[in-house]
Amino acid sequence: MDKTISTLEAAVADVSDNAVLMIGGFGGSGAPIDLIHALIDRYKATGSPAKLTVINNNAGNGKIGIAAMIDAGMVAKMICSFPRSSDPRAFTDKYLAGEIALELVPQGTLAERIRAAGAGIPAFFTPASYGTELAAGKQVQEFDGKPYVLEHWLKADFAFVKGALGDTYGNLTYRLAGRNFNPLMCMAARKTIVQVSKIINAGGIDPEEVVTPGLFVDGVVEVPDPQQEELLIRTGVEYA
Amino acid sequence: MDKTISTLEAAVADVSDNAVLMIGGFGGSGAPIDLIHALIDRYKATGSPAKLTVINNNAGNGKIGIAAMIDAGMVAKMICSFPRSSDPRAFTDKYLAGEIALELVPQGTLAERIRAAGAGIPAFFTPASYGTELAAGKQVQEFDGKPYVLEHWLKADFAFVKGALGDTYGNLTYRLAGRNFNPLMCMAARKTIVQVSKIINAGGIDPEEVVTPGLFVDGVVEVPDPQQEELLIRTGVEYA
Amino acid sequence: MTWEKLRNPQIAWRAAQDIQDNAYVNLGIGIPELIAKFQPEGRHITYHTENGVLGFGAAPAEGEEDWDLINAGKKAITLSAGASFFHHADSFAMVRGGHLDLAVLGAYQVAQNGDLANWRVGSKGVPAVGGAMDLVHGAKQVAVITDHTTKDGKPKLVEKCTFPLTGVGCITRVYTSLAVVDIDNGRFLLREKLPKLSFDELQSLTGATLHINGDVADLTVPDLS
Amino acid sequence: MTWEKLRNPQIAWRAAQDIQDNAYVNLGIGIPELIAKFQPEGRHITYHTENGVLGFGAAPAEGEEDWDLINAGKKAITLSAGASFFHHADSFAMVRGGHLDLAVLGAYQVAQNGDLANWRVGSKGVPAVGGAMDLVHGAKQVAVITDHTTKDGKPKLVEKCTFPLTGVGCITRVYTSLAVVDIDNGRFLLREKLPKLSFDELQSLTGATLHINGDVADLTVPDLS
Repeated sequence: MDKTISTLEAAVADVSDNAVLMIGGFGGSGAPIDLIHALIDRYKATGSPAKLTVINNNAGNGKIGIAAMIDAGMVAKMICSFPRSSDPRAFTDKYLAGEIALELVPQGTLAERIRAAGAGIPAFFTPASYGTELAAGKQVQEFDGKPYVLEHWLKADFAFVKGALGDTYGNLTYRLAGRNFNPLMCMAARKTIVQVSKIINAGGIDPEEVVTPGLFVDGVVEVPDPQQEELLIRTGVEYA
Repeated sequence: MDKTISTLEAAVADVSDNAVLMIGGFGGSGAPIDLIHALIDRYKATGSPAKLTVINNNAGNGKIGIAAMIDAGMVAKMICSFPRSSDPRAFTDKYLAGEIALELVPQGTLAERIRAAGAGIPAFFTPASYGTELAAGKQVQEFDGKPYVLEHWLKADFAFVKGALGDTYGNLTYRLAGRNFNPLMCMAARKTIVQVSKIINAGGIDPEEVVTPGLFVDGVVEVPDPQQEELLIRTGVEYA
Repeated sequence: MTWEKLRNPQIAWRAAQDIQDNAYVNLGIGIPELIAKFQPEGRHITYHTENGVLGFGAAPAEGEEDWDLINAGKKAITLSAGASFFHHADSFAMVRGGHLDLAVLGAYQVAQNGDLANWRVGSKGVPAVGGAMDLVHGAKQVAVITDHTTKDGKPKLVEKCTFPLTGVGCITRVYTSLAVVDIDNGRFLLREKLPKLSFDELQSLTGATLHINGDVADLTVPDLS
Repeated sequence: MTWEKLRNPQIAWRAAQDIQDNAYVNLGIGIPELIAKFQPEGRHITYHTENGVLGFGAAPAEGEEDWDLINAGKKAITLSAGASFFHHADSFAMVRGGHLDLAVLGAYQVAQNGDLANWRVGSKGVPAVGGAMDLVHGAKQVAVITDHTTKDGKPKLVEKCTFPLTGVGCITRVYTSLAVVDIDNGRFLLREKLPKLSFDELQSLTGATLHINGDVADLTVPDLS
């Protein structure tokens, strides 16, 4: 069993039009920029994949990464908690023009809905958003005298994830706070593609230190010197 | 901040009559036998704590650990998935005599209910037990055309946990498959007491390798050479 | 009778032939565990045990056991390269979340609609369920491995389970000591039977109608004695 | 007027005095973040950020940033001894599960029943909620730090929020530029006010009745300029 994919191009080849695509990271921390840019390359060359629904905590920053996907016109809908950033123009423009849809989800609910999808839990109750407009139309139930809102699992067709070390079976570690949504998204997508800084042989990661077990991962591609969103923005890089 | 407790006796001193007590481990793997035996010592000396509700995957084995608690008469109720073992006599005798109550919970539901308690999720839907007698009286709802059973969080007053390394802030690692229910129970109890083989200074565990962050832990006690349930049973030890 | 029913290792051998290369598999306690011994050469199969290990191998040599490293049956195991540890909630996320390709369980009864009864035979004694009610949901395929009849000759493949259910409509394939049977739209579909056993004889040992769709192959396995 | 309202660092200083030794605390993006700078000496406080870090310290020196190591405000941070990393679901388990002693947020409006509005002021623009709706539930205490009035002098402490709610009945204490106010059984209870500010003047700047139960202490803070 070897889940290695040799090129970024091959890694993103399966993402189809209208797909629901989870993208890991929180801001630039743990964001799989290289996979995103490879997908943009494919779109520019072929016009596909288009009309994507993208799930991420944010909605892009500057002119790279998810913002560049939006600028390129690949994204029909964002599901996120915080579509703001130091430079949110790409999303903001399209949103205010009515050209992109938004499902706004409280951050903890977003995380738990993704985990629920991975864990086979179709729905759960949370106190978050009770009594607010984000709970409009949702089932409410009391437990121990307190009201809670029913939230449903959030599944995806594909997940793009950024890890640190990966082995050939897809076992993963992460770097610092780059963990964030990545391990959850690995669980929740039909097909999970991971860029890691280094691929090693199975057995190379101490079983106690594996954060994401390989059965949640479908493909790993080595990107030895990955792009960092924050640094790209600070150096004025534009990918769109 | 130093969560170190210097003796097993002090570590178990707060557990009160009628308390709900989670005990980590799966069979003998990751079972905090030394904390359990210290609690039995206290009960034998003082008659307290009595009438405990104990949550564990199993219901004891042989004449040590949870089985010895049951034999000593400290346990009013077990909440578990599998009250069988190579020598389940302690529980079986009391159960058939009507002297101990049992709430039987499917293993995955037990784990998820404990996690839910730790995560502030009062209830969730699971496919497990649908259509069986263990779902009797429970709320059922369909999602995507499939029926699911509503299960509630399972909280405890105290948790006894076995870790490998612990630091003074309560950060923990575990040993091999000894992880099992332990990290979940740390989250779900009002007060979590952990026996570890070694306590080191805060900062001694790589932040990437912490399995249980210290905020889930109230006290750590060092037991350099912990008892192993399976070995005690194989050598015929009786603690009752 | 001129046929001899398969022994447990032989049923396990047959089940093992169907496990695909690169599969993630959970084998229930008892007879299902035997399946790992007959994993066909050249296939890489990763075994999951619900107490939080992915990628384990055979039992260690006697005296080499580490009792923190056990499987769901509380037996000592060894690790394979690329193994990982995780807690129980993550472990059952793997089970419930559809991440396993196959789970194989034992059975008291399997009904033609896929219902399984395998956790208790009546209301006496101490009930114990373990992970069975979770394992029957979520794995891409849930199979049963069992003797075709009870010790006193009663059918275990039935129209409707009379023992308490473990799960509803969850089983898709049954490997027995006499046959391989799929569950297809609420009926038993016979795929393979012992060559010397007649269809009528097999039907007489089965508690519900056996349907046939196309060929019934010979169920042939090595002697393994 | 002879009084001068507190500047943001001064409000943050006041809030910092109330954080107990050994507390686990989440500080919201913006003004709440300032609180960490005024942590009283001798107290050990562990800071949580919802993107998956427990135990972080000040910002690194410029040029020393590692952009995989940031807080919820996307600012670079450093680690304290005994830190840990975890994924977002575990991070919000800490939040929602009652494991934090205190969360401090900013506010557009706080109502006397503890309702908070802090995520949008109307239906225009791009809405963004982040972790606020989770943070207001679960922490043992949820406090607000805010100017007492809006820039154009309208009260932020009100009978009923007119902006969209973040959470219902979730706030227990408010630190403002003029006062410290508890929320107690559906009413504002004044604990401290600027010494030179009269009660009547404070009341006129507040959108709901300020109640008093016992003494009102002087709100005095260092100059910090």
